[in-house]
Amino acid sequence: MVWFPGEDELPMSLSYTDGSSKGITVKAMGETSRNVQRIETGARLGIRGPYGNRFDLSPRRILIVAGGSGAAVLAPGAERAIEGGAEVTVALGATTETELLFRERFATMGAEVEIATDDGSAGTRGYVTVAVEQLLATHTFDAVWSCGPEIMMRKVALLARARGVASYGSVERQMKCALGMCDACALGPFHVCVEGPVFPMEKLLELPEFGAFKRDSAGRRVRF
Amino acid sequence: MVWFPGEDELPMSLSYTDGSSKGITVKAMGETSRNVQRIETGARLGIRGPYGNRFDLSPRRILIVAGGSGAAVLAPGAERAIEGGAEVTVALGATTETELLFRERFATMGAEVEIATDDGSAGTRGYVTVAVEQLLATHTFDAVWSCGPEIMMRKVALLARARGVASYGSVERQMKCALGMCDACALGPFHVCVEGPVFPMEKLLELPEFGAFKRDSAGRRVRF
Amino acid sequence: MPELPVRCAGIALRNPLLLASGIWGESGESLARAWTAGAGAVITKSIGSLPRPGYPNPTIESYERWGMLNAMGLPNPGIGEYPREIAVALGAGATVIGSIFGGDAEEFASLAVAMAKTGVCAIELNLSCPHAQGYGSEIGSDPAQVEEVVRAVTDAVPLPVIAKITPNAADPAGLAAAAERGGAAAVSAINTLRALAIDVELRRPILAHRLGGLSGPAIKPIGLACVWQIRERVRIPIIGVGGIASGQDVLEYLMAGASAVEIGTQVAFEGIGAFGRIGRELSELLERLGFARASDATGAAHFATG
Amino acid sequence: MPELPVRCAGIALRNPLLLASGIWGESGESLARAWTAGAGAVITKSIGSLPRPGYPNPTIESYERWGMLNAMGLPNPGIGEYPREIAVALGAGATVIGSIFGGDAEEFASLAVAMAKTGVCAIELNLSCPHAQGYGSEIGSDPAQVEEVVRAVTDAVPLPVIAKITPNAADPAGLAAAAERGGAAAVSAINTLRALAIDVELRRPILAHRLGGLSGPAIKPIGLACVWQIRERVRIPIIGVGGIASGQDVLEYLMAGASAVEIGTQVAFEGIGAFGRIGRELSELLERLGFARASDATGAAHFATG
Ligand SMILES: Cc1cc2nc3c(=O)[nH]c(=O)nc-3n(C[C@H](O)[C@H](O)[C@H](O)COP(=O)(O)OP(=O)(O)OC[C@H]3O[C@@H](n4cnc5c(N)ncnc54)[C@H](O)[C@@H]3O)c2cc1C
Ligand SMILES: Cc1cc2nc3c(=O)[nH]c(=O)nc-3n(C[C@H](O)[C@H](O)[C@H](O)COP(=O)(O)OP(=O)(O)OC[C@H]3O[C@@H](n4cnc5c(N)ncnc54)[C@H](O)[C@@H]3O)c2cc1C
Ligand SMILES: Cc1cc2nc3c(=O)[nH]c(=O)nc-3n(C[C@H](O)[C@H](O)[C@H](O)COP(=O)(O)O)c2cc1C
Ligand SMILES: Cc1cc2nc3c(=O)[nH]c(=O)nc-3n(C[C@H](O)[C@H](O)[C@H](O)COP(=O)(O)O)c2cc1C
Ligand code: FES
Ligand code: FES
Repeated sequence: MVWFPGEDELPMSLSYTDGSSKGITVKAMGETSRNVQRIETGARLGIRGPYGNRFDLSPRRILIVAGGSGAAVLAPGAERAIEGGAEVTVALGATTETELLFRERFATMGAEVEIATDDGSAGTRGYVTVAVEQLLATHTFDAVWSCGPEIMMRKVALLARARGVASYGSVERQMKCALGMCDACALGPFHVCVEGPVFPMEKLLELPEFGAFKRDSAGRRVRF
Repeated sequence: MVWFPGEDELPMSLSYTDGSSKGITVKAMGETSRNVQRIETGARLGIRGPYGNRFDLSPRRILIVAGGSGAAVLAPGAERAIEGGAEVTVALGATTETELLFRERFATMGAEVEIATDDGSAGTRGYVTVAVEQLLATHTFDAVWSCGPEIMMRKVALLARARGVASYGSVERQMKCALGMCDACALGPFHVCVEGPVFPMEKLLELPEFGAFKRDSAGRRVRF
Repeated sequence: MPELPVRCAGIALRNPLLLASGIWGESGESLARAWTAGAGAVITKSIGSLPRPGYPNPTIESYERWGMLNAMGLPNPGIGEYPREIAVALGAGATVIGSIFGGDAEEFASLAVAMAKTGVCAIELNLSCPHAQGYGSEIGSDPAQVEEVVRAVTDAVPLPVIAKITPNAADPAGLAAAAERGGAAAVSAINTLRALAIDVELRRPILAHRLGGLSGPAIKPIGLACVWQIRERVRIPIIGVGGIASGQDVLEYLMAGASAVEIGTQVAFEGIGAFGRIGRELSELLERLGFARASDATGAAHFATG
Repeated sequence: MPELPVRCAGIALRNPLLLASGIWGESGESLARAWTAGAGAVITKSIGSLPRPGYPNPTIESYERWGMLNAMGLPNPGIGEYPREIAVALGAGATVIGSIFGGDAEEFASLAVAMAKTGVCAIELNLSCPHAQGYGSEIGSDPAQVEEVVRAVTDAVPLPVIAKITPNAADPAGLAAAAERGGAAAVSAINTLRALAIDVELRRPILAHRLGGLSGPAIKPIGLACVWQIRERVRIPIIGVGGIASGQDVLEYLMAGASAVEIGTQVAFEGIGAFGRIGRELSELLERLGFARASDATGAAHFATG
């Protein structure tokens, strides 16, 4: 959890780690994350955590599917997997070319990168899931990792299941306590802050609410 | 600290320890310690501690001076010292023969025992300090340990000092917290519960109050 | 093995360990899972008339193992939407107690009426949240208002009513006595203690709301004192809450006068497995100390004294 | 190095770390040693009109490292004998604050007059002991009585008067405001919280007096909240007390609004060396965070907020 003093405290993944320094990548989504874009060099933040789990790094051939800001969550995992000797293929999707996150970074770390944009401004035109379907048909993978809109994650999981490949996804929910207590991040019977954010997709596919609704700050069900 | 439920909690030394079980010896002094004499087998006590320090067991030739119930405090130390190979001489004093504590026990553990009673009913007639003076003149000791009335301890310390022998004493004060906080056991600048009960006698001889007064439960000075 | 089921406030509980309000209580699935994990009953998040997002983050500061500070600000979906969550919990077979909070007697009563329709077996009144303006302990620290609220609710619904007492008061037992006069079937004590954490590097309070409530082991001795004093003042059953982390803690509350207990913060430290472990510990301890039933321990420390 | 001396309630303190009342304060030699160990001033044990032996043992239950429960019962030699202890402390050069407790305004005033003659530089009123019947928080949780007692004392003696506030109240800040109206030069907050411990094996409360007061790290968040709320209500200086164990804890209290602090339980956990260590930690922390003087930190967390 990253505390922007005077603003809010938000769940954030470490998108960079190199021994001495660490980085986060913040996408302007709402008021806080927009204000955060204006933070000045030298400003101090509060950090709690890390909380929750991470992707298992043991698979040798990994397909990573990143939708939008999901790339921020997946990039450091991809780096560590490659360092550990895994072969990594990245399917990177966004609405348009300028929203593509870490395109260079994935290439530099040694991943094979496939691009898809909704408007066709870069790579394949259309949903990233089209690229995923092709990759699954032409390559062999031990695991699929995904992070992005839940509808995308759901589709990716179904495609992986059809090919008999294990898939894992990092999901987002409202977070408050991050300690498995307040229920803000409830997803079915799970608490994303403690038992997630990474789940075997088979568990999530069972939940009627996955890809269907999340909860707002008041705990109300909100359709995606 | 030993808690006699429904009665009081009193500072007590372990007067017996043999691996599996431990014993205390309680002298009827006031209301609680008198009531304690009637405790039945199987009754449960509360224990906090142990707190404070103990006699240093390194000296090889030790003179132990026990006045009255002081023997309860000194006996287990004497046992351990002998086990460790020390030569132990015990000067055991009391007002009268029936008050002599652990006479047999000291002999059995292998100590040389000198007896003194105020009324002459056993051993030398008179204060135990007379016996101490003689022992110091005829034997060589590396250390003197004492526990008993403070006036006795003061005299013993002065006799030891005159012979150039280091001496240590275990003193008694009111105890409440036993944690060095409430000041109940204040003795000069020291707290007997934490820095004692064993002190180098040279430190105590410096204190005008040693052997002169103690404090009651209200913290008032009370002459011995 | 000693008998763990107890009766309290007219409710049959399969064991005396209840999930405290505000922990895992926003979603029906979480309540159901707490039940499956062994809770004797589950208490919902405190529900108000309208949806409330609660305070902004940070809402939590945790003191490793001995305490937790929170100012959630009573987030809840509102009584309009919440019944569907209760339905999920009831569907799993759970014994559910509905917690509500309001600004005055009338609001409490109308919430209670709505809550009673959901199928809960009792209603707990949150008269004790230390950090929600106009709610909680602002009403709950005044005996006259406590009595008025409890009476309004007991008049409005046929269910047993449990008044949750604040420790942020000169005389919590007096508040319990007021609840008893108002017709409460039981009281629960305690809610959290008003508290604050400061970040010296950032030179500001950590919680966005600044003031919060302290829970966890740090408050157990305070909760025990409240239960002890309440037991000396009222005859209705007491549910002990505050800092319970072991079977021994539960037994301490029982001996101080409680008939059942609620567990909250320990779930954050340990996960929902806390219910199973604490239940086993309680069972073994009761057995070893010769209690045939958990209920035999209630008030035991009062009888021994003297 | 940052400047540690502070002024508070009109007294010049060589540093803001005071020995809390009831710790090491029964004998003059102990007060002198606490001064020598580095305390900025020493506060005496609370002294009453007559000698009091206090409650029987057990008087203490300790929770390893995070808390302590006590019911000493205000043992003290009485104002008749105590001046000779103060003389010993003054003889060692100590800045001494005399703490007193009484049953009503008149008794407080006459104790203050006697205490003022001993040479203390200020008087702290114990309006907040949670476990002495007829004394302490029974008076101290009623704003009207607090005001009356403080006024009687300030009228009776020329020394600065510090009112020690109880946290066992719905509105501790209101009590501080009452003390200010009564003419207090400062308030100190907090005293211990009403608490209880039970021994399940022996089936009884551990303390002979049953109820006691909780101190130590567990109550720091509660003390900070009180100081924070008091700072928003009164203009006189505040002395923060409760759970201080490190330089960072001191700074938290300063930022919450305190001008100085008192340290108690940590002395039991660590010995009197706590004063030197905490002073060094405070100094380093102030330096690192860019405070030239300890007093510059007072209230800092209030300014940053918003
Ligand atoms: C484990 C985890 C790790 C995360 N890591 C990062 C990260 O590294 N970088 C990053 O930029 N973000 C990350 N996020 C997401 C980030 O926390 C939210 O985007 C952020 O909280 C939005 O805050 P806000 O106050 O600016 O927006 P809000 O005002 O809360 O929301 C603005 C808009 O965005 C939508 N929105 C907000 N949050 C979500 C969500 N979780 N899912 C879908 N829609 C949403 C809202 O519905 C609204 O339309 C992570 C989330 C989780 C759970
Ligand atoms: C470290 C330590 C270890 C001890 N170990 C033992 C032990 O192993 N066995 C044992 O029997 N006792 C021991 N004592 C002494 C014992 O704690 C006291 O004798 C006991 O507290 C008396 O309690 P009471 O309530 O019965 O008497 P009280 O009612 O307190 O006193 C009764 C009478 O005895 C006198 N008296 C009480 N205590 C003392 C004292 N400390 N010095 C001189 N006169 C006193 C009183 O002045 C009074 O006249 C120890 C004391 C200390 C400090
Ligand atoms: C995060 C959190 C949220 C809480 N929310 C509520 C609530 O909505 N209603 C309520 O009555 N109590 C609430 N409480 C108080 C708990 O129910 C309980 O009284 C308190 O935490 C003490 O118990 P514990 O130490 O076992 O946590 C909350 C406590 C925490 C920690
Ligand atoms: C053993 C003990 C005795 C105390 N006696 C007094 C007292 O006589 N007068 C008083 O005002 N406060 C007394 N207090 C309260 C402390 O002064 C202080 O307010 C409290 O312990 C909180 O601070 P701490 O957490 O640093 O100990 C006592 C506290 C303890 C632990
Ligand atoms: S954020 Fe509170 S339970 Fe997950
Ligand atoms: S008994 Fe309390 S300081 Fe020694």
